[in-house]
Amino acid sequence: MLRYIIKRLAYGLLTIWFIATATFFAMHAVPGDPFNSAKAATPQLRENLRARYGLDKPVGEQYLLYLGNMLQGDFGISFTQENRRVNDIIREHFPVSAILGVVALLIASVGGIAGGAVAAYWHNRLPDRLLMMAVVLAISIPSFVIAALAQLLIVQANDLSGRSLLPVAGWGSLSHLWVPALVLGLGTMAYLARLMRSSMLDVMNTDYVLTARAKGLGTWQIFWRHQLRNALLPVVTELGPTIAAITTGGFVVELIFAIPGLGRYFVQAVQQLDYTVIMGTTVFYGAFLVLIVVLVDLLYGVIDPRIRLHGGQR
Amino acid sequence: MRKCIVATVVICLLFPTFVLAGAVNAQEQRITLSLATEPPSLDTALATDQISSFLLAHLMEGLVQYGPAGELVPAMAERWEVREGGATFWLRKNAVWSDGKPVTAEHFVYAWRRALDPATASQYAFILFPIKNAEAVNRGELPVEKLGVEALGNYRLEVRFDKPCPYFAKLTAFMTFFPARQDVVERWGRAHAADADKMIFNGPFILTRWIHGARLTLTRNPRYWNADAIRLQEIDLPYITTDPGTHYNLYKDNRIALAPLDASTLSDALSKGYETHLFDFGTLYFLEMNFREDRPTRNLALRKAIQSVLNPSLLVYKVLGLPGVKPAYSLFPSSMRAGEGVVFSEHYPPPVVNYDIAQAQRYLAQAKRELGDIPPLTLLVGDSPRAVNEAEFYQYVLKQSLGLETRLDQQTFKQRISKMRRGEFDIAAAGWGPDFDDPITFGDLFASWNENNRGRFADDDYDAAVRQAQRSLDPAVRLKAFDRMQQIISEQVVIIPTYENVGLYVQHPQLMGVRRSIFGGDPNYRYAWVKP
Amino acid sequence: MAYLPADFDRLPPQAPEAAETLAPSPPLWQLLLQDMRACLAAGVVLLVLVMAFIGPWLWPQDPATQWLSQVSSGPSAARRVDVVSDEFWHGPRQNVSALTALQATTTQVKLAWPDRADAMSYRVYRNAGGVGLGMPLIETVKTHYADRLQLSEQRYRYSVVAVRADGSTSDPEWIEVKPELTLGTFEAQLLGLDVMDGKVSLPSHPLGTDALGRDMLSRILHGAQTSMLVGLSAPLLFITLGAFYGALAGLLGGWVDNVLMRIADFVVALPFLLFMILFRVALGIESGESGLFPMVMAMVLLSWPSAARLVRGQVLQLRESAFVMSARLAGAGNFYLIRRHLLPNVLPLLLVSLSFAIPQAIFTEALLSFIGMGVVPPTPSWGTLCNEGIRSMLTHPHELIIPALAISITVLSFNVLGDALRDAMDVKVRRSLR
Amino acid sequence: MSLLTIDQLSIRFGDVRAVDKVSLSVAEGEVLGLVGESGSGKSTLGRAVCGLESPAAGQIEIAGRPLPKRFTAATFRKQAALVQMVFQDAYSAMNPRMTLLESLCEPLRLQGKQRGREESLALDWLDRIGLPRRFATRYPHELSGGQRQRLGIARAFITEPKLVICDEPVSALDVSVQAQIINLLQQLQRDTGVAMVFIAHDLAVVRHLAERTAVMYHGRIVELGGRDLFASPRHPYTQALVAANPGAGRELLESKSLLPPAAEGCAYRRRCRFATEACRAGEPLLSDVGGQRLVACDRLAEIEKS
Repeated sequence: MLRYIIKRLAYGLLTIWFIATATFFAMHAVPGDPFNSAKAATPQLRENLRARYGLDKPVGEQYLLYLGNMLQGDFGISFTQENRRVNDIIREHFPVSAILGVVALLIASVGGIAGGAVAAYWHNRLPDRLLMMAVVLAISIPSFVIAALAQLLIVQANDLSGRSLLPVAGWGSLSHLWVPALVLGLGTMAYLARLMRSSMLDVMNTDYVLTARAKGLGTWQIFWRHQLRNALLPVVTELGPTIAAITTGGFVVELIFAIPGLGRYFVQAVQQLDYTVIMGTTVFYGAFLVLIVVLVDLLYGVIDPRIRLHGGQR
Repeated sequence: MRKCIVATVVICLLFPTFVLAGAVNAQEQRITLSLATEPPSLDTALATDQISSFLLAHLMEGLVQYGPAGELVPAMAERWEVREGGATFWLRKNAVWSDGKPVTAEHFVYAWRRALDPATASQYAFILFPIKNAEAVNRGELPVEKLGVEALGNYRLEVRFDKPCPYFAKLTAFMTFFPARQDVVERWGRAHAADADKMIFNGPFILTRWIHGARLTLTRNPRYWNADAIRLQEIDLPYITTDPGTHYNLYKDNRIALAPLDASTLSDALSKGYETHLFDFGTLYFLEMNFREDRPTRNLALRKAIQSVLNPSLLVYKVLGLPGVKPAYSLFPSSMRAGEGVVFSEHYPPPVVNYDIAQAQRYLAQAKRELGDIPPLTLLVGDSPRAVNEAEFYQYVLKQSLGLETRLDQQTFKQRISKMRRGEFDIAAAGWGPDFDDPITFGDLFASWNENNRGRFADDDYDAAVRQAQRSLDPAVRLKAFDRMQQIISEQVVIIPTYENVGLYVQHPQLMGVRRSIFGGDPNYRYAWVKP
Repeated sequence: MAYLPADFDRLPPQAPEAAETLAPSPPLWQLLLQDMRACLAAGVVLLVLVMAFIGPWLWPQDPATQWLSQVSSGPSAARRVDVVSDEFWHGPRQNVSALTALQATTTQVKLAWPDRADAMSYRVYRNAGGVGLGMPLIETVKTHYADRLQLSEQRYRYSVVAVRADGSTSDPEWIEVKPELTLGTFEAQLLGLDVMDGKVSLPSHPLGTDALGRDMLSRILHGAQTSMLVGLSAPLLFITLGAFYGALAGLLGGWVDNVLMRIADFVVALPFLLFMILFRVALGIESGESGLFPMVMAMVLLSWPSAARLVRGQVLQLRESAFVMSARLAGAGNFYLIRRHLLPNVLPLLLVSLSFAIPQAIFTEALLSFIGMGVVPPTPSWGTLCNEGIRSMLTHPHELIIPALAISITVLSFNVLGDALRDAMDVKVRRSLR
Repeated sequence: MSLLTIDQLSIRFGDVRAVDKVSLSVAEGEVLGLVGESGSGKSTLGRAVCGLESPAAGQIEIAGRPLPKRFTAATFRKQAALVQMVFQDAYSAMNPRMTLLESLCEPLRLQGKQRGREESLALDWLDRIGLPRRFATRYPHELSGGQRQRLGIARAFITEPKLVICDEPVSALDVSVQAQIINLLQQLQRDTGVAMVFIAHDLAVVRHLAERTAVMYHGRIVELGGRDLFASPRHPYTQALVAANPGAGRELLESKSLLPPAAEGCAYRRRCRFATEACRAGEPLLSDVGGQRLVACDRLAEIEKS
């Protein structure tokens, strides 16, 4: 088991290296240069700036320097916010994205699993039909439209009720969190509901559930003891990609709801060609996702003992 | 790291009512506002953008500042004198920093030297260039000590010029001219002004909280020399977003006291019966022509043809559709003043252009005789929604009226500027806001030596006019020079002015005394208060 | 249980196992036809595709023509309207005794009012049905004003307020005006319309117009072309590419397979949207390009591994399967094996992943266009139409709702079709396992 | 003369010796049974004869020609006329996307036999294996397991090979169906005179079909004999197999049946009730004990004495 973990982690590191390299070269292929602003700096000044950020060195040397710094956990200094380190930027903005993401994931998981279970339980009856219709709708409307409509809805609701039921945008309290998290998690919730439903249907027809039923166990007992746990397995496998989708997909929601997360910061950095922030953020996210995938693998082992055996042999 | 997470979590979970405070609070004299983006830096030497300028206008104070009618009023300097060869500023003795130390002339000398020091790499260094030796210092050819500025004792500042600069006092209201404390700057080094606790203030407010990307809070500075005139206790900025719809929704929700409007939010605001306000930014938008050798736009007939079909009034009234936005016909915005109380356009109205498609087609035929076939023109534009709309309008008009093909090159801000600088365009959509209150801030743009003259227009007559306006202290001579500039610009079709932008906004009815100003940070809440 | 040799002899050698015989299952397309949803979805998909490619001929309005006098208008019929002068107005020849509209067209509404002795200046407001004075148009010292600001055929109430020297204002004097739809002379000239008896014909706009007065129906149709082009070409490309890659890895096996799949794993680990944006920026857009190519390229570069993994897994499984061995024993060559055994077994799976990749690609296009990283105007795409529409969501909801509906319905159909396809294949598999 | 000669064949999967120094021969038209528990290497041996496994050492000769070390598409084609195989899992042995007719014609087409008459021949074979002709256009998943295996048999026999390897062809089927398939195989073998290696763990089936039977344990042949092998097993392992239950070779009812084979000496010694220290010494060789019987047990004489 330990060997397996070590191997996975080593492979993860290799992946992070690849992400860093891809980012570096993608960034250096971008036309233009980050030191342009409306008010022209003199050519000498721009040379000064290039020297300060090491952009005057040959690409190979820049690459090695960049990898070296990254190994020490240093992503450099922002090009546009000249006095801020990229590490600080990530440190400050990532927790926001993370909180939003975790709440979105929670809403999505609870909603999706419950919805899927309900749909499976009343298979092919009204609740199932309705839920599945909602699911298909949720995955067919672009997230930015949903976000904009949700915001509009809050405004209308506040307007009608004459008080502030929910804040329209911003960040800082629990009440700011619910709607953006719901919007962010909606797609995942729909996806999980679908997955859970089919997985539940499969489990419901297995011999052990039928046996349990024959033994006279109650519906709920069967659900908790047998169905849920086993039906959750395929859902857990999807957790990695889901977290990836939620963390990186958050920027539309962050943009529209004015949430100071890392995703929004990234889009902004791209627009301003802030090399160091773009590279730092991408590598950070990449590493984060790789870690999540490894963790999910291990978690899967905990839930399903068969995998643990299998993993140990690898 | 842990501190930040804890802080975020705490704010998130423990104080749900804290942020939900309303837009204004008369009892506590507190207002809540929003920002489009976070300030990249609050270091006066490095700041370049509107947001920083707005914040610094409340946190810091220069030698002079603009009064309610746009006149210059004393600030750190009690009085001043601008001569042909230099200027003298007499500082007030009751001004102190937020830590209680007095503001002295040495702080200005240090700040200006620092801004010009090549190691600082300030992008606004050029605004200090009227000072003697400034350019050489900035190029690294002279040590900073050679800069033509000197502290005579604690309260007198002497400035020497390279050449006469009649508008120098106006310049000193700009943020790059604000004072700086060597001890504070050096203590924090690169982290200076990156956090609320890593800077020091001499303005009416101090920055008490800066949660990056999320929130800034300004609190009244009791040590400000004119603190009695400041009535607001706190300006809270807990919302940062670029989405204009969000700002408006926040206003509607009574979360913020002032919100900008765009075409779509305007009509909603009107249907709600909100009082809408207009503010003339004095910003000019225009299409810049490329005069480089290999460009078809070097041909005058082609430029004339384009000029004759791009009717600004169609753009302004039909496409932009915002009240107050004016079609532009001159290099100088219609409200631009050329001296105390002198509105330039009232003395010298903009040149008249005849918008006529038939005439344009004749020009085009001439251009084709001179150039042969005209390749598709590259139209370099920004990527904001409005810029895209405008660009599509230009493209359509040129195609429809002249059969001229244009290619839209839509670029993010930085890339657009970079392409403009390298001359990779035929026509570029650009805008220019005045840095200080004198037409020369627009006029010298197209001088052959100006780095920002990206079309590389070069004309001896024009250069002569610019020099005259820069050096002469006689208002009449300067007015004439400016008129020559606007005539040349129009005759040569150096740019095609399109519109003068205005800001439309809604403001909380209880919020009083907000000053909108083109220069020195806008909007200005220094003298604002909340009516009970 | 044991049996004796005699047990075998007693049975006839060719006894058909009647009880085990199954009814033949219908082919895939018949299963799909039985599924109502699938039929409907396939119909919609077909309709969208057909409309995307022949729609522009059926509705031949140019999506670029800007009917600037009908900006953001709702559905309208074809009609003839007057052409009026759009020259700058220098005021009335005679003074008026009350607030008067001397001309009320959508080109100009010419207002004049009597001078008031105590007035320093006048503020003119326009109200289009809301509360209060409405939109401030101008503050002027003159006693006339020509309003030209995006006028449409609706009732306006103009109010004029006199501002006194001390800053106080008079009670508003107001007038109601309903301007008549006209075209300015310059605009008529620009559109190249034939003027007969001072009138020109305007075409109909069944879905209204957008913020630049362009026909929504034709924008949607042309946008469908872009969205479908991205939505179809990117998945087709990356699935084909991935399939070849995966097949190569699976067939070659050994260390080649190992290396190839490691590379695929790397690409999978890249955060998709971040890299879409990054590649889109890195590939850049030169002037005049629509931005389709970088987007498709980025999508292909990032999306191929899923198909590669799928195909490789299948190939590995198939390669070891008994029927491939049996064919090998029967003398099948590599090419024959791929053509007759591997491809037919992998293609249906690829078809299913394609039917799910298409809506995903349409979404990605829309999302990127929405944040301004997608196709470049004037090329319309559903994403850019949404992006434009969201700005006027509050005032002209049709500009958002129509393209959003187009996206949703198309994506929905593709999803339903994919589901049905998968279910139908499942049915075949299930039946075989029974 | 013998059609198939296997000489000192060894096959390894990594460290595992799946087949270890096996020598065998099959005469033309002869049916050889190959029995043993799961993992004894009998299937591997069968697959090696078809060229599906590459041997680590030793040689296989069919009709006097040695098999090449590495198989390519060309060698498979050459081999196809000589050897065919009936697979255990009849379902996976059919391409799910080919009709019965296509599946049946495939070997003919690939070998270019009966050009132009492939379909009529295939239809004839449908009759021969007892499937209605109307099934010709059906797909494998529309057939029952028995029907599928009939088809698998037809595919193997249709090109008239000299040797057919039947790799546990009935072990996945219901008992009632098993008998029918066995009968079909026997019938076809008699009709065509093909030689057959019949691999099974079910002794009853083998006893019914095979003229000679080889018993494998841990990659080696421990006993080889004619039809009398089941009546008088001589190797302790064969004895155990027969005693256990002819129908349940898979799980020998032997108290020590779960013990793994020994790494050195006689591999069976841990389970052998006659085992002594002497069995540790060397690997017993297959030796002729008379009556056309070969047994690999060093202590055979002592055991049988007691």
